[in-house]
This record gives sequence, C-alpha cells and structure tokens, in this order.
Amino acid sequence: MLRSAAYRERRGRILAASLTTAAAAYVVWKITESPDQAVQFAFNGLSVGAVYALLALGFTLVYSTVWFFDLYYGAAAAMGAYGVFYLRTSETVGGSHVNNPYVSALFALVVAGVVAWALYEAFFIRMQGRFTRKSLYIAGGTLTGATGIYTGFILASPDYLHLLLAPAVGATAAVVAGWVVSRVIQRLFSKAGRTTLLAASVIVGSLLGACCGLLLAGAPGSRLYLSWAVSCLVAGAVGVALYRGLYVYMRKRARSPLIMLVASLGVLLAITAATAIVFESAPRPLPRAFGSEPWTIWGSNIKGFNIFTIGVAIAGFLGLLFLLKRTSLGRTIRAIGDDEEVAKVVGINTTVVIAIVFFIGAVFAAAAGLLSGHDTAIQPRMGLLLMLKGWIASVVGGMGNLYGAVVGGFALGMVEQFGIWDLAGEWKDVISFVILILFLSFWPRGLLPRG
Amino acid sequence: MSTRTERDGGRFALETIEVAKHFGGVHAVDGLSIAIPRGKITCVVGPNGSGKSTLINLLSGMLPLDGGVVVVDGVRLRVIKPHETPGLGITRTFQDVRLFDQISVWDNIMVVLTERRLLPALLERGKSGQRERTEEILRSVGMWEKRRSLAMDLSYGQRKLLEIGRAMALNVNTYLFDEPFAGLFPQMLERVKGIVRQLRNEGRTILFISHNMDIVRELSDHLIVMDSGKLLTEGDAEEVLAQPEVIEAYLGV
Amino acid sequence: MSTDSGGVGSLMRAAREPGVFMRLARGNLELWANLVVITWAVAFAIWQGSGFAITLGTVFAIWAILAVSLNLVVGFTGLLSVGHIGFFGIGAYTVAILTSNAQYEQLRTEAIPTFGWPFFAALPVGIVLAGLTAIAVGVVFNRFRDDIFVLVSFGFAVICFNVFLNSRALTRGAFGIHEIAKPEIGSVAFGSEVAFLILALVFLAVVVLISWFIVSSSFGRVLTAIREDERATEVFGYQVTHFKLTVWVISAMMAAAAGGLFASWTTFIDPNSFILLESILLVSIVILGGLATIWGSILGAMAFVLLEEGMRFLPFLPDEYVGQARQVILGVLLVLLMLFRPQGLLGRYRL
Amino acid sequence: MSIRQIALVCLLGALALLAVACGDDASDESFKIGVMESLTGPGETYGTVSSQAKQMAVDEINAAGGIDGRMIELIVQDSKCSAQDAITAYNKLTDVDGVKIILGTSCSGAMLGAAPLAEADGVVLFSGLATNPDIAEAGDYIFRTAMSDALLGIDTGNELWADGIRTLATITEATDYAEGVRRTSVAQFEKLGGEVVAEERYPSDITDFRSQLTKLINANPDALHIAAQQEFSGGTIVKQARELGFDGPIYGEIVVVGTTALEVAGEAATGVKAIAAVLDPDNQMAQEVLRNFRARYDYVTLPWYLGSAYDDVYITAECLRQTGDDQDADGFRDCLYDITWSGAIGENYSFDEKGEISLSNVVVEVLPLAERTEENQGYKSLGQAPTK
Repeated sequence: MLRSAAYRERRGRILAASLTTAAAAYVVWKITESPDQAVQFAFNGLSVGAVYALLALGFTLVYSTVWFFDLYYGAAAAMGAYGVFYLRTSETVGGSHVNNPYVSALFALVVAGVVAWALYEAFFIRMQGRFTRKSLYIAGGTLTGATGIYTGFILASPDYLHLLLAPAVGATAAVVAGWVVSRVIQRLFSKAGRTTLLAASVIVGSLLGACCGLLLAGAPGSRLYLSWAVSCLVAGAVGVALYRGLYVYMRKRARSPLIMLVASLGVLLAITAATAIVFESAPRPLPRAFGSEPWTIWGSNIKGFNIFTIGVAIAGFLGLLFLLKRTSLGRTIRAIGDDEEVAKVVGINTTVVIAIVFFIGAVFAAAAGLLSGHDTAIQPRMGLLLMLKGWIASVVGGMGNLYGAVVGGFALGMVEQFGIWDLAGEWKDVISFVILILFLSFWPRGLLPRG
Repeated sequence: MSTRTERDGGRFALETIEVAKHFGGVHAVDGLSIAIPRGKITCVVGPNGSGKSTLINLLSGMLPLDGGVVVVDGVRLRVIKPHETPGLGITRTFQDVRLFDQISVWDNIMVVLTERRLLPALLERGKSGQRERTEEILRSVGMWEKRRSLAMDLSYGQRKLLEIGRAMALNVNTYLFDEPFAGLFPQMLERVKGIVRQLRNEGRTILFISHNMDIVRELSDHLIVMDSGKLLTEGDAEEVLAQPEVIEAYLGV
Repeated sequence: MSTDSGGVGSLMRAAREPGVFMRLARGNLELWANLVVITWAVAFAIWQGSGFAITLGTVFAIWAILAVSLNLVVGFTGLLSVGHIGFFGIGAYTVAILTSNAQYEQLRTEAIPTFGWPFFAALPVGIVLAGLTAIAVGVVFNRFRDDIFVLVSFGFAVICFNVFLNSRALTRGAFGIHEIAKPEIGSVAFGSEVAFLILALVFLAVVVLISWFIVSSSFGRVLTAIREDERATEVFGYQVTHFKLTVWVISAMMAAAAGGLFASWTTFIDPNSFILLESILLVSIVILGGLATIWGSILGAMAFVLLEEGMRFLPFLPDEYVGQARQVILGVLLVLLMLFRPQGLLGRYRL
Repeated sequence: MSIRQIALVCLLGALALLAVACGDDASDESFKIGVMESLTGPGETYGTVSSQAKQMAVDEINAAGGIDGRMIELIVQDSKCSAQDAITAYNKLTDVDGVKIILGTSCSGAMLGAAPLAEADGVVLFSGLATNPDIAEAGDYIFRTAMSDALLGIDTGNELWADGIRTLATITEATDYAEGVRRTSVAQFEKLGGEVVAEERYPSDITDFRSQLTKLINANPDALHIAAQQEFSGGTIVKQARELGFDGPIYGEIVVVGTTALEVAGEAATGVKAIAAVLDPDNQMAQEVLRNFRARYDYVTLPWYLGSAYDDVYITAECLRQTGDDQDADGFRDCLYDITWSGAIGENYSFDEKGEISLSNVVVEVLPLAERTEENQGYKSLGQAPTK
C-alpha cells in the first residue's frame, strides 16, 4: 500500500476534475432541455450570488488578516438589515415604530467609544507636543460626546434623518470637493500661490457642500438610502468596538483560533437573540427601494434591484482590490496577514489597521444583509445563514483570495439554483453544504488558491 | 543498487538514498544520500535553512518523501508513516518543543508507554511496569518532583528535558534530536549531554542537530554537513572538522 | 487522568468539615459554581413542587447525556463539533419510527410504515445506526481540524435537519411521529414521569460510567495527547485517525441514546427539536460547564435547564422572551468565559 | 474525586428533586385557566393574536362581575410551535399551577405533542387554532373551535375544480399545518380529476422562494396553490411569483390573505383567492369583537382566529358556570360535549363526538390595493365554497 502524497494529490485532482466535468455536463444538458428556465435560474443565481460574493469578500478580507473565523460577521449582516428596518420602520409592514431609546443610546455609546479610540490613536500622540494634555482631553472629549449625541439623535429620530444628516453630508462633500479642487489647481497651475489655492478650494468646497446639504435637507425620499449608510457605519463601528474591546485582549492569550471562534459565536448568539427580542423573531420586509419592478430579459424576469446588487458586489470587489493592491493601507493589511509579528516589528500599528479591516468587513456584511433584506426579507436568524453561505463561498473560491471570493460567491449562487433543477427545492441548503464538504475534501484550496 | 547497509553488514542504522523534498519551488532536501552509523552519535550541521530539520521530519514521517528511499535496518522504504516510526525503531524530539501541554508531566511519559491498539488501550489502566518505567525516566531527567504539574507550566529547559525523556521512554534504537541543546543553561546542558552519552553507551544510535560547535566537537562520532539541502561532506567527526571547506561553509555563515 | 473535579471534591470535604468551608470558598470558582447550581436546583425543586421538578429532571438528564457525550469529543479530543444534534436526531427518529404504533393509514396526513417495536429493542438499533453514520461522517471529517472542523460540523447539523424535514416517506417530515412507545422491561413500564426520570438518570449514570471508563484508561490519555498535538502523538506510534474515529463513534452513540430517550419521553417528535441552534446551545453547555471534565458537563446541563426556568420569574422579563434572553445570557457567558476562563467553569482544558 | 462521589452527588440532587413536594393548589377565589400559545417562533402571529383575544374576553367577563362573582385568571405559557416546548409548558401549567383546563395551543404540532399527556392526565385541551386533521383522533379531552384542514381541503379542491383549474402547482411550507392543508386540498383536487404538475416545499426560515417558484412556473400550471404557515412567507411568495412573471390564478387559505401577507405582497396580491373560514359580516357579535380588539390593540389580523379564541373563553366561562369548579375536568368535558353556542364565529355550533365543530368555509378574493380597507380586511367574499 504505497501511496505517496503526490498520488493522493493527483487522485484528488482527478476526482475534482471529473466532478466539475459532470456538473458542467449536467448544466449544459439542462440548458438545452429548457433554456427559459435556465436563464431564469441564472438570473436568480446571479442575484443571490451577488449577496454571497459581498459576504465572501468581507469575510475573506477579515479572515486573511487575522486568521480566525469571526462569527460577528453574521451578526453584522443582520445588523445592517435591521438598522435599515429600525430607521425606516414607519414605511414597512406593521408601521408601528420599533424605535427604542435604550437601543439608540446603546449604539450611540458604541459609536462614541469607537470615535474616542480613533481620535486617541490618530491624534493624541501626534498632538501631544503642541498642546497640553488637558486641552487635548477636553477637545477629544467634546468631539466624542458630540458624535455620540449626534448618533443618538440620528437613531432616535429617523423621521428627520435627511435633516439631521444634511450637515454631515454637506461637510463631507465640502471637504472632498475642496481637496479635489486644490489637487486639480496644483496640477494645472503649478505656479498658483498658497492663498489662491486655499481660497479657491474653500469657496468651491463650501458652495458644493452647502448645495449638497440643502438638496438633501429638502429630499425626504432620500431617508431610505441614508439609512443604508447609517446602518452600515453603525455595524462597522460595532465591529471595531468588538475588536478593540474584546478580541484584542483575547488574541493575546488565545492558544488556538477556536477561542476566538467560540467567543464570536457567543457574540453572534447574543446579538441574534437580542435582535429577536427587540424586533420579534418573525421575518419582516424592508421598505420598497428603487427597482422593485421586474424587467423581462430573454423571456425571464429580473428586478432592477438585483442588477444593482450585482453592481454593488462588483464595485465592492474592485474597491477592495484597489485598496489592497494600490494603497499603502492595503500593503500594510497584506503585511499583517502574512505575519503580524513582523508587521508589528516593522512599525505598523497593527491594532489600528486590523480595526480598519474589521470595520470594512462589517460594512461589507451589513451591505450584503441589507441588500438581501430589500430583495427578500429580514429576520434575526438571517445572520447565521448568510454567514454560513459567505463561508462556503469563500471556501469554494479559495480562502483568502479576493478573486476567489467573487467567483465563489457567484458560483455558489449558481450551483444552488441549478442544483435543485431535478432535486426538490427544499434540498438547497444541503446542496451548498455538500459542495462545502466536497471542496474541503478534494479541493481544499478552492477554485482560485491564494498566492 | 545495493545499499551501504547491505555492503557493510548492518553497520548503519539508517540510510537515505537520493532523498528529496521540495516546498513549492524550494528544494529543502535535494537528493540527499547519507548513512548513519549504528551505535554512534551523529551530528548534522549546516547553515540555517540547509534542510536539517526537514531531514528529521522526513525520517520521522512527519513529511512525506517526494523522492528517494530510506533504508532502515536493511528495509527499503519509499513511504514512512509517522505512526510506523516507533516500529522502525525511530523516535524524535522537535526543534520547537512539542509536549502535550495541557496534561501532566506524568501522563506525557505514560502516553508513549501505553498500548497502541484501540481495544486493549480502552481496557488498560496503567500497568505497574509502565508506572515503574515512567518513574525511572522522570527521575533520570530530574522531573520526578514535577510529575503532577502540567507540561505547559514547566520552564523551557524543563520542557526540553521532558521531551528528551519522552523520547527515551520509547525504547528504540535510533533517536533523532532536533537541536536538543539550544537555549539551555549550562547545568541543563550537561544533563542533556549526559543523557546522550548514556544512550550511546547503551548501544543506541543518536542523530542530533546542533549549531554549537563545541558540543559537536565534544559529542559527535560522525558528522554530516549539509548546505542548501545537499550533502556537503560526511564522515568521521574529527576528519570532517579538519577539512577547510567545512569550516568555510559552516562557520563562515 | 485528570477527569476529576476539585470542585466536587472540595464540596465533599466542606460537607464533612464545616470549618474548612470558609477557607475553601475564598477564590474557589469551581466550588462556587457547584454550590450555586446545586442550591439553585434544590431551591427550585422546593419552590416549584415535585411534579415540575421531575419534568425538569428528565430534561436535565437528557441534556446531561448529550453534554457528557459531546465533551468526549470537544473536551478530551479537541474537536469542536457543532453537529452533535444530528446523532441525537438519528437516535430519536430511529426509536420513533420503530416503536410508533400510530394508525397513520387512518390519518389524513403522510403515512409511513409502523413497526411497534418495544423501546428497548429499538434503542440499540438507533444507537448502532448513529454509530454507522458516525463512521461514515468521521471518515470524511477526520482530515479536518480546528475551525474547518467547526465549519463542516455546522454543515452536518444543517444536513441532518434537512434530512429529517424532507425525507417524508421515512420521517413524515414536518408532521412528526406520534405515539412513540414508553420503555418497558417485561411487565415494568416506565410510563409515569417519576419512573421515566429514574430511567433517564440510570442512562445518565451509564453514560457517565462509560465516559469515565474511557477517559481514565490509556485510551483517554491518548485522546488528550491527540488534542494537544496530533502529529506528535502520531510519531509515538498511534494511529491517530483510528482513535479519533473511535471516540467520535462512541460519542455519537451516546448522543443517539439520549435521542431515543427524548423521543420516548415526549412521545412525539418533529424536526424542530433538531435545529442547528440546539446544537450551538449544546456546545455552549459543554464549554460553560467545563472542557475535559465529566462533572462539568453535568453541572453545565443543570445550569442550562435551570437558567430558562429561573428566568421565568424575572418580573421585568415577559414570558415570551425567556428563550431569547437565555440565549443572550449564554452568548455573553461564552464571551466572558473565553476572555477570563477559557476552560469553562470546571474545565481541565483550555481551547 | 472519584466516580463514587459523582454518583453520590447525582443521587443527592435527584433525591432533593424527588423529595420535595409542595402543594399550593389551595383554590382561591378565581378560576385558574391555563393558556398555551406560540408567543415566539414561526407561529407567533397566531399565538399573539389568540392570546390577546383571550385576554380581552377574560377582561370583559371579569369587568362584568366574573362568573357568579368569581374572576377568571389566565396563566399564559409560551408553547412555541414545537411539541417539546408544548410538553414543557403543559407540565408547568398542570404541575406548578395546578390547572385542569388549558386553552391552546396555537400550533398543531404543539397540540399533538401535548394531547397524549392531557388525555392521560384527564386535562382538557381546548384550542382555537390548531387545524391538523389528526387532532380529531387525539382523544376525549381534546377540543377545538378551529376547523379541521380536512374540511378546508375538500372545499379548496372543489373550488379549484369549479374554477376550471386542471393542472396545479403547489408550494408548501415544511410545517405540519401547511403540509396538512396542501395534502387535504390536493387529495380532493386529484379525486376530482385534477393533476398536480409540480410541487415544492420550503423550510420556515428562508425568505427567497424564487428558485422554487421558477421551477413551478416552468411547469406551466393552470394555477398556483400556496400553503404557508407564516403570513409573511405567504405574502412573499405571492409577490415573488408575480415578479417572476406568473400571471395565472393563485390559491391559498387564510394565511395567504392575512393582513400582514397582503401588506407584504401589495398590489401583487390582487385577485388571489383563498378558501377560509371568515367571520360573518352580518354577525353583530363578530363585528363588535373586531371593533373592541382594534380599539384595544390597535390592529386586527386573522379575524376568524381572533373570534375563535374569543369564543373559547366564553364557552369556557359558560361551562365553568355550570360546573363551578376549575379542577373538575370531567364535568367540563361533558359540558363541552353538550353545549351549543352562538358566538363570534357562528350561530348554534356544537362539538361532535371527536371534539370538532363544523362550520362552512367561504371563498374570498383579494381586492386591488386601492380598495382594501381596515373594514373589509382587503378581500371580498365570493360566497360559500362549492360543494361539488
């Protein structure tokens, strides 16, 4: 019984190849059998796959940086969806407000904490030379308090979301526009003086910012889309808070990834149940977003919103790719993923960078959650289910590879759809988990292995 | 092709022929043919990354062979499974001490003495022979007083000793020690040296890796010098150490 | 083997010599955990009357069997399995299908064949069936470790639930199976709640004995070694996969026995009792009570059962939120334990 | 610490559990009635409505002076929608609270779980919601004012056939209630000569039905039949079926045209037909119950179930007046067999020997979005379901 590793690997490959061929042949046969249904299945698969891809992207980013399964990820998906529900509940079925002062205060506190920490990390040491410690504390405290109270107000009065957010959005737009203008002027008129530069960017920036703010304040219809941003940011803030307040301490002592996994399982359990207590455990719809009318393409129907979701998934992928490959932040993230200790020695503030990774990951999860919520519905348990699908997608695509995450997400969506062509639809979940076990057994590095 | 073992009538306990192992594109061990004399202390030296630990991992079955043959007592093996190594008369220690951390010192030794088959293992609850042997080993490595504490609570030197003791508990002919002297205080160092000498005096074969040339000079009967996965030179310790290219290759690093 | 718990030992000592008590109590978390849970159980029984206490006792016994069996895998072998509910379900469904005597043909719902076996004939079949399933699953799962193992065990739980729900010709799907027989030995029937409680406790005792027998043997020592360092254990001549598979199968069979008891106790089962969440709760019981300690699992199960009932009496908590609130508490407890005491309350092993 | 000590501690614990008995069932002034409803989980819509309606009825009775001066006290337990939780809740009610009369449960599964215990203990289990046909056979002490799915199924099958439907696709939630509805409906439909060309099921926790619906629509059925347990999934299926371009008729039962379902489906629900027991618009009492309920809880959904739960309490009150003892389950049972009642759900109905009532079902059709009001519940009645 001489079986070398090479032999086993080859056997695995042969099996994987034959399974893939069989699956492809099956799909081709099915497509010729009923092209209509195939197109419809493909549309369904793409819509679902886009959500899986988004989940897998964020999941892969987090996993390939910290190398443990963070189950909060699932809770973040549910929180993204329930954030929208919380803010726009007056437009959904049932109508009655679920707005709860305790919940608003809790999240305001979390956001304030995260802001305080971010301010401390970003400015405290750098500014310490120039200002006294006391004045820094006062300034930081004020800013933190203001952010917390502002968040609390936003969460507590969803009907005035557009009014409350208008100044913030306006200010952000002003800063961005000012920065762009100054860069453009610097490029085009390299001789322009400092004063001109400043004046031009301030004027253009403030004009544009004011314009944005005013437009927003006068557009109550934008509340839904603003609530998307708010709930994504809040989910991200909770992710950062969890990392900074919990995982950091735990990772120092953890002997194995299992400790982190169990702890985040606890987080997931608690958040899921708390969601069920606050919002009841039954499924709920989200308010109608744009594009809920179906379009007919090649005799099959797809909603505009699904196409939007696919677009978001692809945009998220490109954005993440840009971040990781082209920016210095991305390089540090990859460095931490390769070896955290070395990165620390080189002088990277790993805590901050990992916090940013958690933030981005949670935002991706929240986005996936709310998009799928708009497409179908939300329920407290959705987090666990979505997270498992995101896991499977990233395993299928190849753990730790962004391309793999996207491919895996869409592939899983498609497989789930085409898998139930002859099987009854209730076996859909089983299909995805059988795929998972097959992949882990025969193809553990996924479709597109990392590096 | 006859092996050296066959030619020399079992003078060698362990022999490798063209053994290879590569990780991706890196050839960690590249067509290595060595022979380890029976009943002697063999030392493997070489710069970092020259494939010394990989060699031990290959010999103990921790890594599958990518090519070549290992000859153990005249038996040619292309595949070594880790759980078969005690049957081949081989055991080892690890560079990064690998004890069973969260069980007691006592149990760490007991594990290697007890039944390997499933059902007898279920029915066995520590025979007196095993207990005596454990006590003997623990006393010989000076850990008898620590027998109740968890392995993870020991100091580094104690862990190193315990690991050697664990290997000794397995009554085999060939011991592969991966850097047994690294990071030890002088007192501990002497103790480990004593253990190695004692094992040789009992007629066992020892292969160890070390970077400490004093110890290599002091202990080894046979010396293997490796570089980049290849054999640089092999032979009697004193002869090899007299060769200038060895000094260059090894001490030059 | 270090299966024993200082907690209970010191409790015993304290009972014999009250003077020792104060010294022991200081900073001894294990003792406190034991005291609190047991006092709670006794107080609860006094407060609520025997009838309900018996019901809870049976629930406790079933959960405790499950927890002890899972601890063999999680605590002693280091495989964090979230899929154990699957084996529980296999045991329950086998007993249900084989012993059910309902006249399904006369009902207007799905009909399945009935066998009407006695409980003690069906239970071994269920146990063996779960064992066989465990062998098949274990052969596939043996290559997975750590977090990947968790992931696939999630998969196993989901697959099992779907099989129970969707194999309608066998399990009647969502309709569930009625009239599952109560255990009988000769003419002694365990029909009453008290008799059943005693039977369940006997089962628990047997399971505890078997577990103790395993972990105190050389086999158990090898398991802990595997948990600590699988590859190193292999180098010392153990065929690790066989050991892992064996304990996995034994544990699965125990879970199946618990399932059989459960089916017979409720006399009606449907797939809702075997959802993924239950499995997650089970894992948290094991971690809560303590890894690699049999008594810890028992205590964990007791605390878990009492937690829900205890919370019913919180004045500010509406009844319908009790289940969810218990989940919140368990979740928070898990986080705190991982932070401060990764071995669980009475544990002997940190994850 | 040895195994002996473990065993000893176990034994002590067990003894403590056994030894302590506590009888606090000294009957006080009020009648104690147990209520088991699914307040959480898949059945929570029904459970909540039902327990609220019961509470309302009890408050009315108590406000009017109770039963011969004695008040009614409801002891509510959450039985979820599962047999296991129902058994725990049942034991709690009977052992701890010492009740002999239990109103509930909401879910058939929970009912079937608790029924054998109730039957053995001689406790009356009286449900307003559980519709599984098997409950008819569950025993002597088991009653319900919900109508068996068997009746509903026959009506549905007849209606489908009468509307000219010959091929049918079904989508069913994998719960006992929904499966029961589908099974009885399809049985009658096939008996009449119809053919089911495609069938799909879904577990309760999914919200995306498109893949199943795609398959169903591709089978080109004359009509789609939805059997849902949750109003929410019923409404979502209607919506998604229309989104996928299905324009044939859709049939369901009361869940599919519940208030939540209609809100979820929106305009897509227009024209959906359901076979259901509905409150008679001419029944003054029914209308008053709805008005009071809306005034009290600010919403109305599932009017018939609401009325049924409401009637349960009044029937219970009447029987308690006759027996005068909330521990006399046998007397209460006999009273139920004898009683003839006129209440919110109908005039002069009574329980047959299986503890069932039979009232007629009607066919309703969902109105366009603009015409739906609180009063008409969003649908109009097309009259009695055809008998042939």
